[in-house]
Amino acid sequence: MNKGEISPKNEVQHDGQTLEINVGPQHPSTHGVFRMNMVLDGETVVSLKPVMGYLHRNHEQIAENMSYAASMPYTDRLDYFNSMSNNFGWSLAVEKLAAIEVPERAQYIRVIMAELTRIVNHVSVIGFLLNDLGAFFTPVLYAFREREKILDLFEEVSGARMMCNYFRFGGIKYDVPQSVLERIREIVDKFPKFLDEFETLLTKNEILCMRCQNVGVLPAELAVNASITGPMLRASGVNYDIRKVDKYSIYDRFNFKVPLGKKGDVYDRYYVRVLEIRESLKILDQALKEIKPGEIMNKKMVPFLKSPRNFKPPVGEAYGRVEAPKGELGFYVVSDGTPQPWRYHVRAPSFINLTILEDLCLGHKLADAIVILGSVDIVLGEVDH
Amino acid sequence: MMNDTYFYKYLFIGIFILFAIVFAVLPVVLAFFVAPKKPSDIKNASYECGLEAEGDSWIQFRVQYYIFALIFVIFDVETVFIFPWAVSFKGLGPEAFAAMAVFIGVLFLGLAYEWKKKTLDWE
Amino acid sequence: MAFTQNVSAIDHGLKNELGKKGVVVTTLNELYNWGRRSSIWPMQFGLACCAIEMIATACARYDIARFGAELFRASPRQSDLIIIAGTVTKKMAPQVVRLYNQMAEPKYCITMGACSIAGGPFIDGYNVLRGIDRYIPVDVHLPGCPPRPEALLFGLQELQRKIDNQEIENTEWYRKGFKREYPVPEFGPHGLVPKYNPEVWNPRDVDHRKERYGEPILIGKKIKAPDLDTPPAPPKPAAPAVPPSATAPKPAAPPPPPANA
Amino acid sequence: MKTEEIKALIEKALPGVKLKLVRESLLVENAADLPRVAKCLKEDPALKFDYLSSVTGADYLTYLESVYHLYSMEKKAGSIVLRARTDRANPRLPSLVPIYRGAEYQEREAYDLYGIVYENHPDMRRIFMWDSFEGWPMRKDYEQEDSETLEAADVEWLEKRGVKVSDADRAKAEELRKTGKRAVAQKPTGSPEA
Repeated sequence: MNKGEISPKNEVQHDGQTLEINVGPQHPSTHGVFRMNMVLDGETVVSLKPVMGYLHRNHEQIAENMSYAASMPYTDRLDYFNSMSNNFGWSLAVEKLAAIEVPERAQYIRVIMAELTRIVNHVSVIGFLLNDLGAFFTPVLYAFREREKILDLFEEVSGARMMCNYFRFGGIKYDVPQSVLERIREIVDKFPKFLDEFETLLTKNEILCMRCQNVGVLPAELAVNASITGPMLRASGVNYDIRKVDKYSIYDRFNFKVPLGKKGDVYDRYYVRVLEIRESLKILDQALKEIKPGEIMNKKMVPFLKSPRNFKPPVGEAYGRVEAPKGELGFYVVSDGTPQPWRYHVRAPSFINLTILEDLCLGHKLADAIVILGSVDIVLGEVDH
Repeated sequence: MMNDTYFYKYLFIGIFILFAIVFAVLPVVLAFFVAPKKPSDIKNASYECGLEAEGDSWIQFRVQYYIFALIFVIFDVETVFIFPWAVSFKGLGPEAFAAMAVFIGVLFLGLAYEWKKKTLDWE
Repeated sequence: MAFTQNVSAIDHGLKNELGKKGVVVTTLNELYNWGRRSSIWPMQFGLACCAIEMIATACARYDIARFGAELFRASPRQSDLIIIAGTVTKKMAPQVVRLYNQMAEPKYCITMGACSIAGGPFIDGYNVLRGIDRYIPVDVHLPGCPPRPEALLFGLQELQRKIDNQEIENTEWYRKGFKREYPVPEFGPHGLVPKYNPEVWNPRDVDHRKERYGEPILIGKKIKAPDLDTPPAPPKPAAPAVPPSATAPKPAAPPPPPANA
Repeated sequence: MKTEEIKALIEKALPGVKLKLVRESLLVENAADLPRVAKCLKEDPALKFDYLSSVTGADYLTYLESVYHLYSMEKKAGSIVLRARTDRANPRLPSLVPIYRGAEYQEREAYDLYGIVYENHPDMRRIFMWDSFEGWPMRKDYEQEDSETLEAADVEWLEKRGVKVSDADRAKAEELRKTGKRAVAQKPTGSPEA
């Protein structure tokens, strides 16, 4: 029974004996506790079975036994690189379920925070991709230097560096003072200089081009059929960005391009992420110009801030999705009128982007398989939710 | 008669080599006596990313690894011979150059043969 | 690792006095501990969100290199400290215990973050181990979710203080018959077998969590399923803040079938 | 495209299919023709729902349900939600992997957490829990183990490895084994003393 008529598994012929190894849960370049059960012939990957579940922390079971607002801090720990985007997804889903409007200023602040996390995520991913390519930790030092600046902003705005728990249903928790907006403006102005420095080091780099071009090519129709989303999909040339398709929140007010790749190999994924940072900077620029003072919380939802347990949305179901830096992050929630949701499901982008990891790695060398996994950009808190 | 300081120079080298050997071997020997030894069967099991290693690692590898190593050794030894000639190149006359040219030519034939037989490209 | 207070055999005042004169007086103990405390090599082993804070600590701004611990060794054979950064799930616990066993003596363990100390926010999960100290001895507990990089540096200093106070005579790894091996748990039908290692950890007699928070939040409260089939009644024009659940009262749901195996 | 129009279009294309409208989603009455409906949604020139966003298992006490969210990447068109229901005792649903490769891991997750077996799925195994795990943990009546009390199996395992077990624990484990019950962390759903 093949895996779908798009790509029957191409058997790699091999003469010597094959070696079965576990690139296992504790490994410097599996980005967390992810295990690949590889069969190698010499150095060529013959078969690759991902094994997950080492960080399955039962987020859905816990969320089904807690009130809606109580699982907001749990969404921070889903994809722990960008907590604001996870909050965005969960608040969108519940606002769709209970038909709650969000005031203007809160929408702008939400977009600003989501785009800042996209920058943090893409910069860190490029750093870790280079880490897998052998440039041990130097690009990560550059990337984390920029990440620290943005984390200081998150800390000042929401109180925590990584786990912001900042969004509420119908708005956001704290207002952003003007001084912080100035500092965001500063960072947005200075970031392109850092990005140029990063690019001159990397984009034309001989080793990066040799090791990443034509490696792990993902054809467009396999990507669509395997529900791949995010930069991986756009690197294969499919123009699908939920900010442009759903136009959720106020993304239709900003004009920004959706960068597309041509071949869908590791180099395209790297370069699409670099271009996406530039687009995010453009969105931030426009948002900072257009933001006006106003209230940040929907009047009807303020009483529920103090007592989240008597927030009882009407019986029904809703599916809110958002363009998280790793792909389409969706929250499917069914409510039965009680303070706890009846069913809470997370559509985790990096979990589904791993479906075709074996197709990408077959026939490549072991070192390339590690680089391909780095380009898929997985975070285990979200893969195992 | 060589003056007797001629051999002193070798004395320095001798002491230096001796010190190098001692400096390298001493920590290993010290560790053998001082380091704590607490063997246990879980500790002695082979490490494979935290899992129990199943399947043995003594497998027949592809022959290409061996051929590549062989080719490397041949041309490495060749360069060993070329070095003294290259160092004293000026002092030797044209006949030394001719002799070395023959030597390098023969080995070049070997390289051309391997190139044509495609043993060099790594599938 | 037993914690033994090691008051230096040399009088402190005398040491300072001689120090001013340029004479360094020390004991073999201090020398031995000084060497080991300033070069603790942690194992490159991150589980979840705390691992990202650990990487941030190893990066330029918080710089763990100032404490001699910046060389993260990938394999347990070359590391003397395992920082368990993140949620230890029941599926991952055997690997963590095997890694701890495979480390060379003398070895230390820091549990970073509320999850590895005692389950953290995910304590009620069916696949979450309530703390790794059920299977291996832990030297420094580092609370926080995730603990800030400075907190990790403080935890490292705390461990260094602990190493300072060790004595060569009665440290464990030099004693003759001392068994330093912790059995690796196995996968059982509903969780790990054994649930904890009685030699290393025993449950408290009083469950403070029940006292403070009452019944844990686990499954077992919902008896009636939402009825999505009947279309929702149109919301009344002057709908209050949240329209009350408008479905017609349904007859009580049939008693659910017996619990599965 | 409103859900009613899509429903009409499918019923025109596949006469034998019975569809029911459940709150803007289409319930496929007879689960067997779920693949046919999905293939029709995917290939129909007017619809072209070629992107399966998410597959979700759900437990409604009297039945298990599998919810599919479909989008069209070509036409950038909004979502259509398919539902398929199966009983709890022997939950079986046709797998959508031959049509949408993206459903592979999500169906394995629904199998692992709810026990819904998807027929002709290429690799029907648990994805999160270990293979020797019994029971379906996300069902509403799953009995979670109480990880504070040692059971007979634990005590015997420990003794085999020479770990001393206090006799209080051993007595408790023995008494638990006599009653044949498991150390359960909380009461299952719907049990009388819930």
